[in-house]
Amino acid sequence: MARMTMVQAINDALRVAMRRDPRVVVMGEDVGVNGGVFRATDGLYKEFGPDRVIDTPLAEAGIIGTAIGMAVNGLRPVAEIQFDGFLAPAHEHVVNHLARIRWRSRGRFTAPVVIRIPSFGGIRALEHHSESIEAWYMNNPGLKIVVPSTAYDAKGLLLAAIEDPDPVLFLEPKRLYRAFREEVPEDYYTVPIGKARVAREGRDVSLFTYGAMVHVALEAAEKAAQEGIDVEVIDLRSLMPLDVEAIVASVQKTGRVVVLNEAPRTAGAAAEIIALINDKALLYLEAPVVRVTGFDVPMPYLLNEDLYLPDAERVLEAIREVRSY
Amino acid sequence: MARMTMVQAINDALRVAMRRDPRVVVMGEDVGVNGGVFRATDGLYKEFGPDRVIDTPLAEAGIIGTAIGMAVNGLRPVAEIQFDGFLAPAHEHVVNHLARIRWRSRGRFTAPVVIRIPSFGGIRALEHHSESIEAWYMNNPGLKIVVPSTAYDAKGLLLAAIEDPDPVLFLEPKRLYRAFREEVPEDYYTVPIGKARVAREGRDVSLFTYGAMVHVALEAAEKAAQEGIDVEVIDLRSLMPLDVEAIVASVQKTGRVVVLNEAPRTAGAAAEIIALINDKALLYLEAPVVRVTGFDVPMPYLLNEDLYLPDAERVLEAIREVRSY
Amino acid sequence: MATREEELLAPYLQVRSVLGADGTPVGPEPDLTPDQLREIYRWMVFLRVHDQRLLTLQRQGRLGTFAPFSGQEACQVGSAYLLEPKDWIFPTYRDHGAMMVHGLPEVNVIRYFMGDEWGSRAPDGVNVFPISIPIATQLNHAVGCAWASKIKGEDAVAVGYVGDGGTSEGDFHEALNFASVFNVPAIIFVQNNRYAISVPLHRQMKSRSIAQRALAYDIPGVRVDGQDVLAVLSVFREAIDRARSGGGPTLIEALTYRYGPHTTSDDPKRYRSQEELEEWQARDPIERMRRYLVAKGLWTEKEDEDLWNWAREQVAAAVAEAEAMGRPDPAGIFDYVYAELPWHLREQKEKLLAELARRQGEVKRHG
Amino acid sequence: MATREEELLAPYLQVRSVLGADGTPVGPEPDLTPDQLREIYRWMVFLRVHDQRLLTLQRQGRLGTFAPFSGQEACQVGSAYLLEPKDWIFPTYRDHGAMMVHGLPEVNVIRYFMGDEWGSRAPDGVNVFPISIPIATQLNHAVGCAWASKIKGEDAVAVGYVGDGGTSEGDFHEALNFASVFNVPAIIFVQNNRYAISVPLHRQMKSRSIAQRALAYDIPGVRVDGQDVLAVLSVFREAIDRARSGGGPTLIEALTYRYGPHTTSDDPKRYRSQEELEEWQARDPIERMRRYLVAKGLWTEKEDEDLWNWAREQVAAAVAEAEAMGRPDPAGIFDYVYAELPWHLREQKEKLLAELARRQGEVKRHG
Ligand SMILES: Cc1ncc(C[n+]2csc(CCOP(=O)(O)OP(=O)(O)O)c2C)c(N)n1
Ligand SMILES: Cc1ncc(C[n+]2csc(CCOP(=O)(O)OP(=O)(O)O)c2C)c(N)n1
Ligand SMILES: [Mg+2]
Ligand SMILES: [Mg+2]
Repeated sequence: MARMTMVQAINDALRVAMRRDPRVVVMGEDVGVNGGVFRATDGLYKEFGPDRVIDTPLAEAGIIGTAIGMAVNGLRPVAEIQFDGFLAPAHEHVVNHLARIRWRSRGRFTAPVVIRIPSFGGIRALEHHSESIEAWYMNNPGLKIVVPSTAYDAKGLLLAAIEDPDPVLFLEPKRLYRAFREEVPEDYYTVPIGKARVAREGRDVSLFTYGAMVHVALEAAEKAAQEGIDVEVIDLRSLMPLDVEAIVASVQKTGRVVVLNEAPRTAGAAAEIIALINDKALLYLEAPVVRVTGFDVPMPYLLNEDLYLPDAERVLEAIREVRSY
Repeated sequence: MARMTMVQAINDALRVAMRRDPRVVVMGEDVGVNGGVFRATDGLYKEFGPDRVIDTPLAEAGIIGTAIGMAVNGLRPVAEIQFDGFLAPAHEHVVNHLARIRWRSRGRFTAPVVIRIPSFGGIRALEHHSESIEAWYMNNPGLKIVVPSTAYDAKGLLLAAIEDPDPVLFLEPKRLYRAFREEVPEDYYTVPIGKARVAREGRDVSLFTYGAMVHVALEAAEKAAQEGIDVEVIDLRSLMPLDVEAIVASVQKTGRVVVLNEAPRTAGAAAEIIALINDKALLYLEAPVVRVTGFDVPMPYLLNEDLYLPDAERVLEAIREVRSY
Repeated sequence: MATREEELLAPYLQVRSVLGADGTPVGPEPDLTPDQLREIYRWMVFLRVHDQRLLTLQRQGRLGTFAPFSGQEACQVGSAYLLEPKDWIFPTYRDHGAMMVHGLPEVNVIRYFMGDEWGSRAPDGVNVFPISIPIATQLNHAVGCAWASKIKGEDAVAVGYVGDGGTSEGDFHEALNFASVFNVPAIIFVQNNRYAISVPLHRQMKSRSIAQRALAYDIPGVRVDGQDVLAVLSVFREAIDRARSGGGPTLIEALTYRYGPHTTSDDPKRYRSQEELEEWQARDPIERMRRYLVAKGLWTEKEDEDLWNWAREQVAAAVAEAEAMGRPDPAGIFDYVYAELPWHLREQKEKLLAELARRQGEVKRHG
Repeated sequence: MATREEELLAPYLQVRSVLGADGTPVGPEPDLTPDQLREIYRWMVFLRVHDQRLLTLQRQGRLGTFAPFSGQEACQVGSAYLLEPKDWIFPTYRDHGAMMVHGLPEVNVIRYFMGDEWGSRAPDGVNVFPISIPIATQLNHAVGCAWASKIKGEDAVAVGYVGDGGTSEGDFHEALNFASVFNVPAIIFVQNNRYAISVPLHRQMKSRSIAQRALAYDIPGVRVDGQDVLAVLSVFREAIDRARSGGGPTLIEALTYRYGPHTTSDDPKRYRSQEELEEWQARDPIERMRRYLVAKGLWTEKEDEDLWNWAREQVAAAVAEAEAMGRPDPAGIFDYVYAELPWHLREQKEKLLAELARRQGEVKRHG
């Protein structure tokens, strides 16, 4: 065990995976000599050389497109897209190919590519560096979508993603990269994709969330506890597939639900969770679900970023609302 | 008045708009000499010439990117993307620019581009020619999203889109292009964006849908009527913004809701409508909302297309379910 | 200045040929055995028959939208004939000729155009990637595939197919640039048939050739008569040798023409003339190769008749086989989305199968 | 053959210069008045001071992530100086120099990097498009804008800025191709500063120059010393004249270098050497222009001192103005999403404003 930040845990996962499986290659803009703009790939170039840690030209369609070709021909590419907003140029390869190669070829070809993306807001970056892009892909079958919220999970989920036979979008909450240190095993382990984690048990209100918002949720839950409200925080960890059992079990227990994420409100992941509760557990609800999300505006530049991002106060408001309904 | 198919009504709208406003230009692959692969731009090249009806190179990012530049510099481009699946290469321009130019420049620059796209399934086409792409954009503020279901609306909504100061994704259900003829006024008129249409009044069940599924819904409603169930069919017409008043009013009336669309199930427009009902009208519900959607699979090739697309039978099942709950 | 530049561009404008319009050699003939020459010819005839038959099937409502390649047989055969099984091809919707030459059974092609995903499933060991409908994307896949060969220390080559129109897509540029920077064993093969649906080449680009775009990447670019199978094959031999021996990528532009519509949804009369079509038909790749073989004493009229009959029988048998397969298993639309069915797809699959059973019941009750 | 190719490429490899490394003319001097020459120099000094000051502000936590352009002043000034107000520029995050030369107030730039969208709002009549962070996309916008001028029968020119790394994006290709096919009055200006963050040019492309990529589109491509403001200005004059008179687009590659980090989040020591930096600093564009002016008798040491002081005052005043503006109005994040607020944004805006009022109340109660 070692105490690691999340970005160190990710770096460690990549190293462990590359040592273990010669098919794993890391590719992307500035991932080699520079070790990635967040240093997620630091040291890998030195250890594994330019054939396995590849500084690519500045072309995201080229990165994801060639990664698909590599994966089809037996490699296990872990492609980094430098920031969330820059997956957009590769969107065609993601939705029209990556997600469909197994399906289209009835299993003859597969493209087990992992796309790692520093994602979401909270670091006061320039425009397009703070986006929530999961909704582009949740309605698009064939991809798995994973968002870790702890260093331990980041490593275990990334290793699970790399060994997964299907393509995985691995959205790393960049705001958490250096937010804390945790005990992380130095050897190989996986955290299963598709299983939520109970980040805090509680009886009164279920709070479903993921990524950096897990920590906001926990903060709000602590405050709520002081008001006598016992909040259960569920870290979804995987948005595709969603862990329906964990969601339903918690709704059955509490009957009151807050869904929290930082994407714009309309038609985001939060809407799907509400729809899922409608499908599977509506009768257990004792109040309408409350959505706490970003606003339906582009992520503001940094002076207004705080206005946009849900904070513990806003979440606490929602907890009170759903509790006192 | 003349009897027109939907594609004729669209063609007519373009002609009327171009005659009325010299800033309107039509551009895209095969829209000129060929009149568009569906003939939506037939005759325009002849009437308006190559400077206003532009056959572009085969490059969607180029089409949408240059349309943005044109719009910023005072034109009103109506860009055709040949099929739904081919907006993907232009995704970056849509989400990172088109949707944000007004916002980013605090109103100094605007990009009133209309993107017309023959959309959705039902014509037994090749892969990527039958996609539902609205979910890529509903979580992405700054765009309006319009889907007509009648020839009258197609013309009126398209004219409204062209005069709208904001960018509009205009998703044309290609399956309806020649499915019927209707009376359509030959002169200029608009149908407001953001207002739903009651396609059929009813007391027992509300059915929210859009596009080609409106006709499937109406067919199911007729069948339901024979079983004594009076279904209200609401044609949403605009997915962004949604007509919350029309949705809430109908839910208040019936208390029972089916949401129907042909996109994959998870995190599609249907989920947002359920979430909206949760937000605004949950207490009126007498049963969980039933979602009728496509499956969470890529749109199958043509021999399996019918398995995928909701039909009246499947919708009727849902009506019965929500009614007898 | 313009003339000097033209002179300098000449290598990218000159068109490599082996056969003249009448089939007599005008350039160095590739080193091929008589059996190979005959096999090449046989492939072209087979593809022509296949293509015409599928066009008819489509008109009869037995296929979905179909993209014919008649006129482009020399490109289809010349590009794939020399590949080894370990090599890969990444085709467009108009390259089912090359796909078959590289080992895809004809029945797959027919099932594909009937609308069955199974058609995209190459048999194990056949390195034929599924058709890519999104234009030019497959070039990046080809480059990635070739790159993987290189990284793994293998010498397999990958061919990416694209049309003249497809060269306008950003993917064309990104693929060529990656291929150039990483010096991968990829061949980018442009069938310049002068139209992207209705858009003629001069509206697609202002450059004088597609081959000259190689200059932007400092990689070899060649232009070849795409109606001359031996010429196509010759430039491919060079490109394959170069790729296999570590020499990196090649851009090949073949000048060709599709006789038929873009797809069965298209009406080419709206944008091109009958005369133009006839000019191209006068340089038919099959006829030229036939004359060449006859002149060489390698082919007789009788053999020719037999060949066309054989081809018709082959195609008829494949059509019968494809049609006998019936409808695809409905479960297939769920089973390959992921390696394992997640809960929501399991639910959806069960629901559909129950619905189908119920409906079939209904039908039975009615019948 | 290689020689012929070299000859073909030669015009695309030659670097146009006006000033030698020490500021003495080595090529034809552009036709400029002494006042213009001094103004050009003044701009470069102002930009250097601005840039260094903003870097410091960022280190002090008074700005967000900042992208400095020091070292590239000749490109910034030379590319924008000759433009008329009707002309347009489409900049990257490193072109706020050119943005100011073309009329954007410095206070906008500072507010932009402080993190206020208002900074992207050019004053009415100033045709400076907001900074495009997504690499190379703005080239298509520039081409579309230029194309609109042409369609409207106006003679405004549009300049699209991009870096060496940005030439690898598909947008670069699509923009150049559209510009070429529609012969629009656009200038694509590549500041080749040899790195895309950490990635050196030879990992970005294998071609010998960026200018040679013009060959793929049959448009003029020129290479210029980007540390020589008079050279940059000269090639721009030609390109602007060509564009304005209907002659179509030009691709310009300027060889330049950024002295500082990619952005304030970057550590250039990880990927480039101090020696390399110093080599480039020895050819500093400002110093070269100063020597030229002094040699021409147009400039004195005293004037120089005054200029640097003046620039410092200008920048200090702009910083003060920007900082006095306080936080942006929260309503702004809602009000410009659409021309009119739809119901859901009205609701969200009201909710936020109520929350802010309440929280401010809380704060007051605590205070
Ligand atoms: C990304 C994308 N955009 C548009 C289309 C629609 N489309 C299909 S084929 C075609 C023309 C292709 O022309 P070309 O590349 O010359 O190939 P050809 O059909 O002539 O073989 C177009 C526009 C598509 N399939 N993919
Ligand atoms: C589409 C896209 N991908 C990635 C990035 C992240 N990024 C910002 S600047 C940069 C390097 C740009 O290099 P270059 O084009 O040479 O311009 P320079 O910064 O040297 O001026 C990268 C990769 C981005 N902004 N946009
Ligand atoms: Mg073509
Ligand atoms: Mg650079």
